[in-house]
Amino acid sequence: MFDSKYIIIGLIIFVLIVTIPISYNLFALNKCEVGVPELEILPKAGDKCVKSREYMRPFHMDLLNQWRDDVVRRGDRFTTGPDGKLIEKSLSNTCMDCHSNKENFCDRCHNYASVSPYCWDCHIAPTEIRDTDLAIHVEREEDN
Amino acid sequence: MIEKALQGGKAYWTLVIILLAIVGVGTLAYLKQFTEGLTVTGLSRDVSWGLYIAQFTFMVGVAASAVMVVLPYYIHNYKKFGKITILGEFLAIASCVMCMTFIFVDMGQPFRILNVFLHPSPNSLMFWDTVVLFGYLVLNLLISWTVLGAEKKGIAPPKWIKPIIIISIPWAVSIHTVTAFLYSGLAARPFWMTAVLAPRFLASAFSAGPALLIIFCLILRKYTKFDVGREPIQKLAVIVTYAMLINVFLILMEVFTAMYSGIPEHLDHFKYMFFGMVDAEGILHTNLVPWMWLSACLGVLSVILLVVPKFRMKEGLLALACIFVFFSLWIDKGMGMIVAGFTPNPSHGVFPYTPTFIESMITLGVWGLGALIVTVLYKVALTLRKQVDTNRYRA
Amino acid sequence: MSSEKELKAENLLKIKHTPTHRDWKDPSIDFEAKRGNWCYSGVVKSLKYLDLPRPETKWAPTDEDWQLPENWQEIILDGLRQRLERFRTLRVFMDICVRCGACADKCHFFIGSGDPKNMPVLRAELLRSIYRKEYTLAGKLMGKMVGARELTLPVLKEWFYYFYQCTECRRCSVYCPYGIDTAEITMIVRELMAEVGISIDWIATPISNCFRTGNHLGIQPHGFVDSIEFAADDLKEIINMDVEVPINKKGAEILFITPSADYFGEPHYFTLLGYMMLFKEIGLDYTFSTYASEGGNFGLFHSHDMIKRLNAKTYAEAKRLGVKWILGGECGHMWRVYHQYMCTMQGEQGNLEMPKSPITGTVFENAASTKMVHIAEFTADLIKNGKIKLDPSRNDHWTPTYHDSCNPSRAMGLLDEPRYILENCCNNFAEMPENTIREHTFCCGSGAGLGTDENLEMRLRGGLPRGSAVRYVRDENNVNILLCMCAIDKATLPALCDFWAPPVQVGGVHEMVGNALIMTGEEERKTDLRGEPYAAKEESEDV
Amino acid sequence: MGVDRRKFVKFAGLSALGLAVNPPIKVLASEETYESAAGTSACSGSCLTCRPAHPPENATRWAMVVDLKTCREHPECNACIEACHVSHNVPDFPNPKDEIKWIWKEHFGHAFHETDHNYLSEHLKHSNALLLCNHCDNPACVKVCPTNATWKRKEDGIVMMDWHRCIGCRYCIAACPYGSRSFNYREPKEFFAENGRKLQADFPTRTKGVVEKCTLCEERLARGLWPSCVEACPYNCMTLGDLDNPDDPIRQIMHDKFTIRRKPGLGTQPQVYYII
Amino acid sequence: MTLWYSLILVVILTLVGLFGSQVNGLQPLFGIVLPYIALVTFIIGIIMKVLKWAKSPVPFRIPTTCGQAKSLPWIKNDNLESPSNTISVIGRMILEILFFRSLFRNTRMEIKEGSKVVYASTKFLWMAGMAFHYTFLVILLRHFRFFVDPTPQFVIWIQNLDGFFQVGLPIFYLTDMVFLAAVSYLLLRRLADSKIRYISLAGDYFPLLLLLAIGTTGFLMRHFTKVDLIGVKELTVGLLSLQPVIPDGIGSLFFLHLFLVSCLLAYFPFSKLMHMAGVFLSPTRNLANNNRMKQHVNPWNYDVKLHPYEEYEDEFREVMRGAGLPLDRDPEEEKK
Repeated sequence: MFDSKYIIIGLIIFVLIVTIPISYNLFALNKCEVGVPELEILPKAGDKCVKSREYMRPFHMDLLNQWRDDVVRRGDRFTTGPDGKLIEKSLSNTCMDCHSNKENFCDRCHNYASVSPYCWDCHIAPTEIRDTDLAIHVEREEDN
Repeated sequence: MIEKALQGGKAYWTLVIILLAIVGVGTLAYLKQFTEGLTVTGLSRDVSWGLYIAQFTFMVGVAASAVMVVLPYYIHNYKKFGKITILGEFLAIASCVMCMTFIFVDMGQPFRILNVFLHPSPNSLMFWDTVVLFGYLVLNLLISWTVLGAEKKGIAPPKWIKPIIIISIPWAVSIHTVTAFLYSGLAARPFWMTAVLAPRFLASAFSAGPALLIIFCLILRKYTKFDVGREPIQKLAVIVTYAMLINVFLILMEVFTAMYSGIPEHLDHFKYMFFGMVDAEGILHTNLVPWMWLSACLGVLSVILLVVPKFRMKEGLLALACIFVFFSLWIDKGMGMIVAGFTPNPSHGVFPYTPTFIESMITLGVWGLGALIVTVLYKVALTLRKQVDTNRYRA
Repeated sequence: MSSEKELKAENLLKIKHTPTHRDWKDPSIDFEAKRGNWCYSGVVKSLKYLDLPRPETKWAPTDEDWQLPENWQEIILDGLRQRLERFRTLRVFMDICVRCGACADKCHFFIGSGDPKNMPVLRAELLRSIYRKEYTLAGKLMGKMVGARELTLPVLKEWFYYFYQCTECRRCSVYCPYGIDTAEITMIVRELMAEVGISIDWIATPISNCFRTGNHLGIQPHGFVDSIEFAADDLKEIINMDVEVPINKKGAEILFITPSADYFGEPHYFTLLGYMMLFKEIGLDYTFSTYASEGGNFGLFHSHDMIKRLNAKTYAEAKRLGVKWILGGECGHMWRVYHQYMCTMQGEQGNLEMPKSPITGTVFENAASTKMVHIAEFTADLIKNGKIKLDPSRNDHWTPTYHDSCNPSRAMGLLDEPRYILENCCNNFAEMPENTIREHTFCCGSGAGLGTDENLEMRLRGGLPRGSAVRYVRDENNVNILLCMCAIDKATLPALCDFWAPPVQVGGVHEMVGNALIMTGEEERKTDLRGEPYAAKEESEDV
Repeated sequence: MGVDRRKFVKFAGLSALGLAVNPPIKVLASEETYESAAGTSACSGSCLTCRPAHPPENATRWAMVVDLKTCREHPECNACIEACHVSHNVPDFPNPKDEIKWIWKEHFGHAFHETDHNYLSEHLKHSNALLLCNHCDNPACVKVCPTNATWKRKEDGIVMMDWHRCIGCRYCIAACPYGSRSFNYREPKEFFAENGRKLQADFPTRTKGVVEKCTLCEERLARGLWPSCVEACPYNCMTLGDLDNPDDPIRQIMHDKFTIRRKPGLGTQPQVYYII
Repeated sequence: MTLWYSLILVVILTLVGLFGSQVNGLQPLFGIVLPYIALVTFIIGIIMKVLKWAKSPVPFRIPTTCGQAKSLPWIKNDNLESPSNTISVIGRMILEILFFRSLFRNTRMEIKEGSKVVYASTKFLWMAGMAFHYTFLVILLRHFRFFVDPTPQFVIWIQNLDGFFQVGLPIFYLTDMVFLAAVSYLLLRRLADSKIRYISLAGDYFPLLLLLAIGTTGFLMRHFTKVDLIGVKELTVGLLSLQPVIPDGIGSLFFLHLFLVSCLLAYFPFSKLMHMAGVFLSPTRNLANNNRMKQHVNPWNYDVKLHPYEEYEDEFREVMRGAGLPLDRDPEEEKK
């Protein structure tokens, strides 16, 4: 073999770069348990949700987007839930009513999958409410 | 051809690095604005457009002024403008980019800027302004690059470019007209609500732009071997003269209408500009006064220098006149025009506006970007020209 | 050969650069119809003298049967395997081409002929297809689908046709994102063909001449002496001075080697006169050699072995004569060998010294290992140090442009020295368009052993880009002479210029030096080295 | 809309969403309100007792009448402004240039500039006018918006805003002759956090870099609630109604009283009418 | 024809990936076994190929010089185009590898006005090449959010920058657009330019089509058909921490995407994609142009038949004497 010095160093660098994900996962200091984040068991659990879990997992953002346009641009505020009851199309008022813990519900998955929705730039999460039903001190948290 | 911009001497690279540094400073300042919001500017609820939009307005004029060299060269076949035309087109490209950047930094939600195209609103003149400005940039890029490319190859430009050049001429007029419409259609702002605004914009553009071009030509002659010749500069000087005269004439029209009618809603803005105004607390605000008088004086001086042929023929004095024209109009359009439209506000409140340091740095950064683009493009043009010319001249 | 009638510019200019629908993997070529595009096969005498295989076989490209040895495929494939092991270039270039096509319109032969297989990428594919069949799994399994081909006689004939339509100019390599060098591939394929006895006469005979007599033209020692003396006589008539030229002089400080065409060919000859004047003026202690009377090395166009066989003479002669270092004249491929091959092939030369100009004292550190300096470097150094006086107005009747020869520009990087010399020797120098000079320079279309008459059509086609550039400066700047530093250029460009850009003449850089050189104690000269009267001395108007 | 409203009335009974009503202010002021309302001449339907519990359904042209006469009798009262700004999470930035206001008081002479003169009646001269978005019939802001982030609702004439779409170009601010629009020069949530002000959970804040203004509490109207300001005013100075409906109480008021509008000459057709 | 071969192959692979992963019990094959095989093939394949290249020496120093060489001290050496030392070579290689310097030089030849050969500046291939390679890199880095847990900060920065313009939800990434556009351009260019179409092989279309398929499935997954991201991440992190699992309910599109990526990885070492490694090893670019300065050694240099001066003089002695040339050995002198 010729120019072995350069070529072997080059190949080692190549292998190291390609296997970064593996070594990161195996040796990273802040190694986490492998597996899905556990989602909060809802206090008001039930089958009241507007859509099924299978639909919601991948498509909830589409639904919220749709709701947003319905409400803001078309003034179309209500829909019917699976049990035939009237549901207001509202993230803060409807979804977060059941899924009241943003950290344990939204953030866990979003953080795991590194998704940073900008909903919370404006909308107020129930976790921002403390002590009183109506209003709270909002602590500036990383909204992204 | 752009590779020519990557080969240059020490002076060139020094200039490029200085300009990059300026752009860098502007970028840092913008990052601050980006994280903290437009509160870092001097803008307020009452004066909601300021330096950025004013500079944008001024630069649209500079961009449009390219037509003053394109038209004689391509349509009237005035061959003496051969060397200057490409400089004018490149100046237009840089100005267009500056305009877009000024708009961008003025946005409260820059990430949503594509909404202009995703949710187009043909009622809005801002939508049309975006469209014509973008179109003008594309037209100029296409024309200058094609013509220069053909010249580099030593062949005639392709035939399809001719109609595009012809389109670009009314297009240039349209960008500044639409920009004027941006303001002149607003019932809320009597200062802008004048039919003469678009013509005035064009007149000031056709004097400020070519004045800048003359300054560039003189600088290029001094520091590079590129000489456009005396005659085209004089021709441009005549254009500057007439455009400036028309501009002064139109301003006087405005002053007359406001003064003679005496309608406070029209008059107050002129008062604020030239004499200052008292706010609710009784404090006199004269932010614009020195600037506007300076602008007026420079304007008058420049007219004297330009109108008398003996002065105009002397290139030193011509350069001075051009600098006067440019600064006079820059103050007029780039400071007075927009801010005075907002002061006093529709409720006749006086809330003066002064650009902040951050705002000025961002503005400087955008100017730096424009200067960088001009430098790089002129470098390309000059290098290619030199290659074509040295052959021609040495034989 | 094509008839005179066909070789008209308007006929040659009917070029279509859009390939026909025929798949490139079809190798068939109608040699009869393509006369004027290929070269004749090597003659017995030359092949025999060089101990090349199959010397007695008389075959012509138009023959159906090329009388190859029975195991010719085996020989070639063995040879290919061996070379894959010897040349990383070959190995890498076979594997990494992405067929982006950047090289396609960079080849002068493609520009001039429109023959798609003259695109460098396809020229390489001609070999790569065989490589795929033999050395890649996909090629073995899927064959034509992945661009693999069997090595058949038509393929070999195709090789012969197209690899003798490559002048190894390396222009494609400049644009290739991976630096794939078609010259390298051409050299290997020509070697492989030589192993089964396929060579062309225009290469084999000069090699054999050079091996025997020391120069390509086959000039024997006394002929060499005669021609140098003849040149000295000529020079006396022009400058009215005696010029003494040492030959085979032991103990001289410098051995001077230049292509043999300089002694005989025109316009090379005027360059030789230029050297002789220059050396006399500065009083250089140098010598010519009859044994190493050739700078050029046609071995480069044949095989690595041949390069070495011919090149060995340079150092051997330097050692025998006891010189300190070697000075090389104007030539193209000669310098590719001296610059890129000689020192590696022949090893370090302990007996030679670090080249140092005896006139200016400049040490040529860039030649520290080979101990061989280019005449342009040497002369530029003289001018820079003010050791010679030049009167550029003596070249005012010339408006020169400069043609970078492929090898000094793309294999050596010798670009500014000749320009520096010319700017000091001429007032009217003008450059050709930038995409045709320096590293972008176009080949004369006749290099790499293709400068013969039987393939004149292809030469003229290949010369189109260069001819077009010359015509451009002729029309724009009134250029009337094309200067170059390559013996092959000087031999072939006159025909090219006559065809594409008449009446532009061809000359050498040192011809201009000779014209402009003010010699100590000189008398007024009436004419330049060509016998052309000088331009009127009065202030001529600048055009 | 109508269908929604009916849906909502049923819905509101079922859900706990009635909390959106802002009770404290109302409770404090209720008695006084009753008296002062009774103090005015013939009841025009704009008093608490006469005002129906819910705004009319299927309104096609909302309009507001502001009774400045009554309003200026209580210069210290800012109940409407507070109610509005609390329920919409409008921050009160200290620096006036960052100011955001949906409904505010302005000197009468400024608000009605064209009617100002040196000998204006004393009580007008030193009074303030209550200003808010005029929800013009021919809104200048809508015309200029390059992204349709603000638009006039065909159903009921409200000039609406989509804060998800606004790019913050502030063209609408330049175009509005009434100064009704504010721009978020700063991040509002940061302000709330820094100042310890309470956030209303069922209404979003805005993000920095968007324009905002009064939306006539369209979110409340949809739920069958009067706008915060209307509801909060202890003196019933504000009356909201459907101008297209001849039976709507607002028509009666308009019929009975002389009303003026701000800058009528500009042709924007503002839909806030003032009794002076 | 070659295009059709490649297209059919990609379609077959797509069908295999789409339906194969739905067959009961085959999910571990598509989700675990094939990806591991592909990754190992990729790494080992590249190493083997490079070692094979390395086994051949570089006998001669043959850099292509694209600028003035280092010669006299007062002549400016273009050290990036004609490097004379290692540092300059590294500079040249950086320009070549990171900025595609040689391709940047590209021109387009045209014959105009009868016989004028002219050269148009053409940067489209360079631009598309740069756009393709760099967006591919960014997309790969963005995928780290699926590869490792927790997601490194730099990935989040890249995401934020890439999704700067908030269009769509999930936000459209600029690089996705540019990537698909660049690959499409490279493919269309092969079809539209008759010269390039002529030289194109199945091996040229196949990777482009495969990349297009990979990009499209990724894009579809993000914006249209959607998959369960949590499941996806569970699977990929499992793979890359060597504890593979197959969670339930991941959409089949993901398995297709993964399968196509595996195909690309496995195909890589046996294809022209090896230019990734080859660009480092090209002797016309990675050698210094210091041929006359420094000795370069050819490891297999062997002796050849020469024609030494002695033989030469023997052959030409008479004529040399006749011409008055000095002789090394003169038998007549010796006789005397």
